[in-house]
Amino acid sequence: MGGTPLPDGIKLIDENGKRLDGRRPDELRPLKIEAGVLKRANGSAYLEWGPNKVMAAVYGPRECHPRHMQDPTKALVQCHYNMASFSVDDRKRPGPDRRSQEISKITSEALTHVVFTEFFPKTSIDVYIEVLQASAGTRCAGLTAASVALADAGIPMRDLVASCAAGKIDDTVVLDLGKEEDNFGQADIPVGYIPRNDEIVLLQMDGDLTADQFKTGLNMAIEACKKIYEVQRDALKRKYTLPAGRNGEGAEVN
Amino acid sequence: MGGTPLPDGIKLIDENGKRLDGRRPDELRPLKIEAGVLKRANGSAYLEWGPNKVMAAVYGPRECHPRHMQDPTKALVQCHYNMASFSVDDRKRPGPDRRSQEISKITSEALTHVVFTEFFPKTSIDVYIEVLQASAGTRCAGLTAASVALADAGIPMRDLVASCAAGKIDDTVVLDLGKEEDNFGQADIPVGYIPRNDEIVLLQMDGDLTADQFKTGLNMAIEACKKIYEVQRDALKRKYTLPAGRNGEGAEVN
Amino acid sequence: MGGTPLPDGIKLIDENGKRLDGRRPDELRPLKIEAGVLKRANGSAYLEWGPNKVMAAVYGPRECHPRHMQDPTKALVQCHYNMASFSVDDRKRPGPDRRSQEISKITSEALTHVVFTEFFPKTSIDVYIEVLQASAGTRCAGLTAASVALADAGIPMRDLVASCAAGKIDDTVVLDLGKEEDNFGQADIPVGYIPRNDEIVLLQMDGDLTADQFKTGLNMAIEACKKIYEVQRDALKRKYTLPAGRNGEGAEVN
Amino acid sequence: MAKSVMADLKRDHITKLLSKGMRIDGRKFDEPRPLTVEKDFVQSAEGSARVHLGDTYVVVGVKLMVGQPFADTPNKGVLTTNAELKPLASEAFESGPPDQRSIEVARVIDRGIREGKAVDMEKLCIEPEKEVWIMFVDVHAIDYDGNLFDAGNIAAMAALKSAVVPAKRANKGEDYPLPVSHVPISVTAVKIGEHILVDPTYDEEIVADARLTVTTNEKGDLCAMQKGGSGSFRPEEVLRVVELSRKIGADIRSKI
Amino acid sequence: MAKSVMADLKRDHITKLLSKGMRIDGRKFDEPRPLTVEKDFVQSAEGSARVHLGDTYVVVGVKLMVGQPFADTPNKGVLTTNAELKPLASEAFESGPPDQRSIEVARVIDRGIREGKAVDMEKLCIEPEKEVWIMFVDVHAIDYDGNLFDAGNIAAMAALKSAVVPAKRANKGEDYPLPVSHVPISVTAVKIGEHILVDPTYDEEIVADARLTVTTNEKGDLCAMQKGGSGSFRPEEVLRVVELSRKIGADIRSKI
Amino acid sequence: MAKSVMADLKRDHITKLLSKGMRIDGRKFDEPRPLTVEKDFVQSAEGSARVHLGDTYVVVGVKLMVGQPFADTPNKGVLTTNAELKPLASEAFESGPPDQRSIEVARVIDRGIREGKAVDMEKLCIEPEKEVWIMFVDVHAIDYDGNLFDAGNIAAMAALKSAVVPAKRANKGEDYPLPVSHVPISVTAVKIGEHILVDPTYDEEIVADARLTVTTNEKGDLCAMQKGGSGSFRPEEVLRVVELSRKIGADIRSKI
Repeated sequence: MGGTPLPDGIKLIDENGKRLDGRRPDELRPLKIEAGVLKRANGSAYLEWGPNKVMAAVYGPRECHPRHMQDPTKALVQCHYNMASFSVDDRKRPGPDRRSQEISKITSEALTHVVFTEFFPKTSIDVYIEVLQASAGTRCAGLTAASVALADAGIPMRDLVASCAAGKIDDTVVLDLGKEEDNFGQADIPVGYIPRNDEIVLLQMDGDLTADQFKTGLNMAIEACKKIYEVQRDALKRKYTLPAGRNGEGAEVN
Repeated sequence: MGGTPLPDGIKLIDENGKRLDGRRPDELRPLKIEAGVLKRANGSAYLEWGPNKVMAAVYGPRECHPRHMQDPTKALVQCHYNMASFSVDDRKRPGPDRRSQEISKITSEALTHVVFTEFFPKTSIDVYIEVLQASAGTRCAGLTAASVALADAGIPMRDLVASCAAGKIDDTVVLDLGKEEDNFGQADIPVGYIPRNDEIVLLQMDGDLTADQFKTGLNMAIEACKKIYEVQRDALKRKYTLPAGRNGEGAEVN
Repeated sequence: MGGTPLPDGIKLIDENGKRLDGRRPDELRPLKIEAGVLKRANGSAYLEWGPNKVMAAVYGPRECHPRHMQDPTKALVQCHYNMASFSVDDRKRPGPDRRSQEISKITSEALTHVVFTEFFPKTSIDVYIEVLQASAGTRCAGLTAASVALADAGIPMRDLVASCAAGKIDDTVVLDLGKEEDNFGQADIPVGYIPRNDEIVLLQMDGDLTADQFKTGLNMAIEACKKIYEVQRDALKRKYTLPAGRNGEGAEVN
Repeated sequence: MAKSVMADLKRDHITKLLSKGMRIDGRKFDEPRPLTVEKDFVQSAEGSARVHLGDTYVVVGVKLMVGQPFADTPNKGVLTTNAELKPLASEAFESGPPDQRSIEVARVIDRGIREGKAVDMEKLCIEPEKEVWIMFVDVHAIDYDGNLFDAGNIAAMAALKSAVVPAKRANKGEDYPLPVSHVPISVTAVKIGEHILVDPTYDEEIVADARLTVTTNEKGDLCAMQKGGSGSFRPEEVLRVVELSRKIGADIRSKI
Repeated sequence: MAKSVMADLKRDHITKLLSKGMRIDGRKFDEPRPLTVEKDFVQSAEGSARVHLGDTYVVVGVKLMVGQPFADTPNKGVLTTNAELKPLASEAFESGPPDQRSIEVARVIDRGIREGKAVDMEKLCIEPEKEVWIMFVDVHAIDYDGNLFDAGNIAAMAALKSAVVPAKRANKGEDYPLPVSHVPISVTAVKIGEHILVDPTYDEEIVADARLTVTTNEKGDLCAMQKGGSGSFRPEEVLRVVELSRKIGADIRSKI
Repeated sequence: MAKSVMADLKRDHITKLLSKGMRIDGRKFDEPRPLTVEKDFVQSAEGSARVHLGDTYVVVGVKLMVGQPFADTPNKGVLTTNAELKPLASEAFESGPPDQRSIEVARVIDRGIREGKAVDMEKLCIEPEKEVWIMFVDVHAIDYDGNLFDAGNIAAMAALKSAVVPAKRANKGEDYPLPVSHVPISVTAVKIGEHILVDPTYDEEIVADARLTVTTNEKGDLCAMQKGGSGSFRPEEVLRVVELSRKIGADIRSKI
């Protein structure tokens, strides 16, 4: 949220209330999820959300290394979020930077809430999120994909976590910011949500919002998470009822 | 001891034998020590010595990690000297550099000599020295503070180590160099000393000294250490007889 | 093999078929090996090959650290190839770079083949190769020296590995490229070879070669390895029959 | 295992008190600890502050150096925030490069300063595209008894308010006070069971299910937020923490 | 120990089949796995490809940035090849900086591109001695079932063939296709006992004695070679792998 | 534990001999080991030396590269000293980045060269504030039998004395010998019980209580000093080591 002024003459919302890519304020970008796409991982999911392309892989429960990190009472859910060097316009140096470490931390915490970690003491459940193409909203895309990958791995879970951001552009609260909206917008609110119990497990915000705008944005994100949750479930149903194929159609929204 | 020539017309010792800050050749900068200032650490000491501000904290004896460093016959005294990035004029990059690693090593060795390490086999006694504001003489300040912090932690010690440097400016041997004297002076001799047994446990020197000048400087530093030793003892007495407070007066010299 | 064009008027092979340093196409640079030159190492060898100066030291078999790398059925042969910062014209930053890590890997694999690793389960046999002066062909020089050092350490081996490169310059296949030939040549084929069993244990190639040229080069390198093998054996015999001295003459070729 | 048993006992004790409406140190649920702020604590820094929030003790130093702007903000200074959570301050901290915890603390404090537009970054431009002031905010934990997010934020804001741009030293004209436009303040609450407590101590932090930090400005608008911990918040709980943060933040702001 | 017992059993099984002329997945000894190549998979890259070689799945992205040439090649672009063998793709991979295995994969792929003169590097010069294009080839393993050398080489070549030099974005004139002059293709074979098999799966790789990768160009000439593993090859075996590589390489080249 | 038992036995043996006025290798207490110095050992370096001090074997190379001066010494070259204490030379050394031991060795050697004004750094200025020679002194331990401080110092001084500034290669005029003005020599002694021995072997080093290195110049003045080890020296012992160092240093200086 640099609050950088937009290039002259460009508005993020036009006179018809439409956004740069033609969406309504409360409209998601197209979302497609495919479960169980990798052979080596115990569970996996591939997600395309607008221009975002994200792969999530799950390994475990398996012995936790190094030993001193083992928890004798439960499994450790460790998420590793990574952006491929070519996923953004300016090549990113390989390896974890501070941003990706923060995202890994909050994603691990969100996923820990839904996994029955007490079933697997001393183990580690490792979640790898690889962003192959990035276009705003990758942490929500990663968390959404990771939930499906955990389920695909057969790990007992309380529920799936769905994730989506709301934001503010041109003083209007909107859903699921695109790349230009992220660069030139006024605020971003990524939310991770569990529909069944009305629980928020991931929440960040940056920018400038009144308390009312925040409330509106939070609700908008929550409603979107409910839709995303259905796409996640569809992806899993499709995997476990249809013969899955590399080129098979994933579950979709919009 | 770059031996860099002084800016024109400036002398480190004036015609009255006084130094830039008005001190006599054998005069210490003001020194104040407060023991037991931190809650988490097992022992601590805060020291102001001229413009130097140094915090020392001690943790342990505690299990030594990693295991392969454990000594089955005694405790390992490990000192970690660090300068805060804002403690010097040009911001220092965070993390240990070569200078701080050398100081950590010689400080660890000096402190090892006074701790009854054989009482605590397999353990580690960790000493953290944080320089918050630096103005020449921080290794002596750190060692002096660390001794008090070890005592405050209740760790059995043969004695306290007191530390002070002598040096040479304008061809004169003087005590406790200040920042300009360190930058433009001719030699520096940091000494760590145990008054009770007349033992030198830390000693370095750089610059240019005749053997006689060195002898003079060494004796001058030793005499100063005896005064500093009293300040250390006062700080500990004050802590253990008066109710200590964050704003309480520390022990002082000068 | 940059294939960089040579400075005007210079040819790598002259009208008499001689190379820049006067060698024939199939002629090695002078090679001298001395075994058992270090006191601390369990085995060692010092080699001068043209301008190359290479020291190899062997430690082990000894307990393998870290433990999780131990193989319960055999010893791990771990080679560490390093170029001294001053071994090349432009100072090399100390520490392993990607090139040296690759060479360490393929050298470890080549040596593993000749050591009776099954005699020493759970141990590590560490081979350190230090290039003090480099002038093309250091990986072959290192592997050749390391074999002798392993034998000097008394480690049971199937045989020695001899190593030499062939290459292509001025469209001619030649042996043992020199520095300019390496910089301005067309191809390089480092080979590690065991004469007794006619086995290739190290092989790389880069540049541009027809299949026939490759075959010619491979054979040329193999024939050279047979000569080098004799120099290796002589160095070991000399060590174990004559009183070895620091200034004693090593085994030689040419 | 011993560790975990201790944590369980501690949790039981704290929870039992909470169910009676009490905190272990006697505070009310919405009551932060006593705060003392000492500006200009470090002379070698361009701005600095020493802050005690209860027994949590933090020193922040601000350094300003001449450097290059980012290509996409050619007429703005650069902000870099770093948090040092070193074993000096707690057995819970480890040596080495910044871990996820210290990165999170630094980034949340950074986000507050940045998104709250604390400093007028355009006034840190010396020559567009060429030279700007690089502002380093270094947060050092000295004694850790919980809630470094707020102690660090407070100390950072106090240090910024005390800072002077050292233009003269760098031959860039006369010194001038760092242009602080806004004072974003973060307030952190934790959830233990069904209870929500502000400004947690270390013991409260380690037994907490979840944590929420909300940073607000003078107008009561929100500029940054961060949820942590493996527990969850219900939407109405989030809104309650937002309200608490606006109220308590205003109070803290008046003390800097 | 368990690990080693499993490896022994696997080896026995594979060897027994091989002695009957069979591979575990039914392929012939000189038959590579099915190959699918999808170019332009990643829009944020200047060139990219997704490749499946059997169950081995690799994504390569090519990025081009303006930078300085090396002093000894003042009129040539710069090639940098990196391989990410991360635990996403296999339990056999570890987190952290590149290990020897990923360095070897990257360097062998790099050597093929470089020595095979895949790209006309002089056409990546903007101004001699001052500015050239730096070409980053990043090979990401997504699912690892053996033979990353060939899967990575194929994906890299496909990505290069699809790449466009983003001159306009960098104010260096009009965009133009990356000048790909040659298509060096690597073929990897392993030796298990006395048998030589091309394009090994993971199971074949781990029981193999030795590995040999040979990279050839359109003319059938050799541009790179790499032996790996602690076993050995006899000279005639090397020559056989060279021949296999020339034949199979031509076939693969036609599919990119 | 075994390690510690061995050390105890070794200590007993060495101490018993010392009490009879004998060292394990038959030397007198104030007698350094035989020294051989071979200059110009490495042609790729601008200066180099191979030194054997007893069984301790060290190679030093000096490299000179054009670079920028430090802001506070705009008309002086830059000295960088590095020590490589790698497992090649001893089981006591470990792989990886420089540890405290190698940093100490490098810094003590550096301090001798720097404070002893060995090289006239102003003659390494090419253009004030712009270009100077950066001088890298790299000390490689090859075989470690104690006292790397002195072996490294001797090899460094010999390498500096043999060095030529490669001005021609860098297009900075004609080559000229490195301007070596002084030859600071360090002498190291250890204290075992009440005994003080110069030039300790490895076995003497590991059983020693404390170590003292004193570096002196031709005039017998002191330029650097470093105490190490967890034991102590009495002031008169320090002065005795100073005298020993002046005497022995002069002797060593004549051999370089």
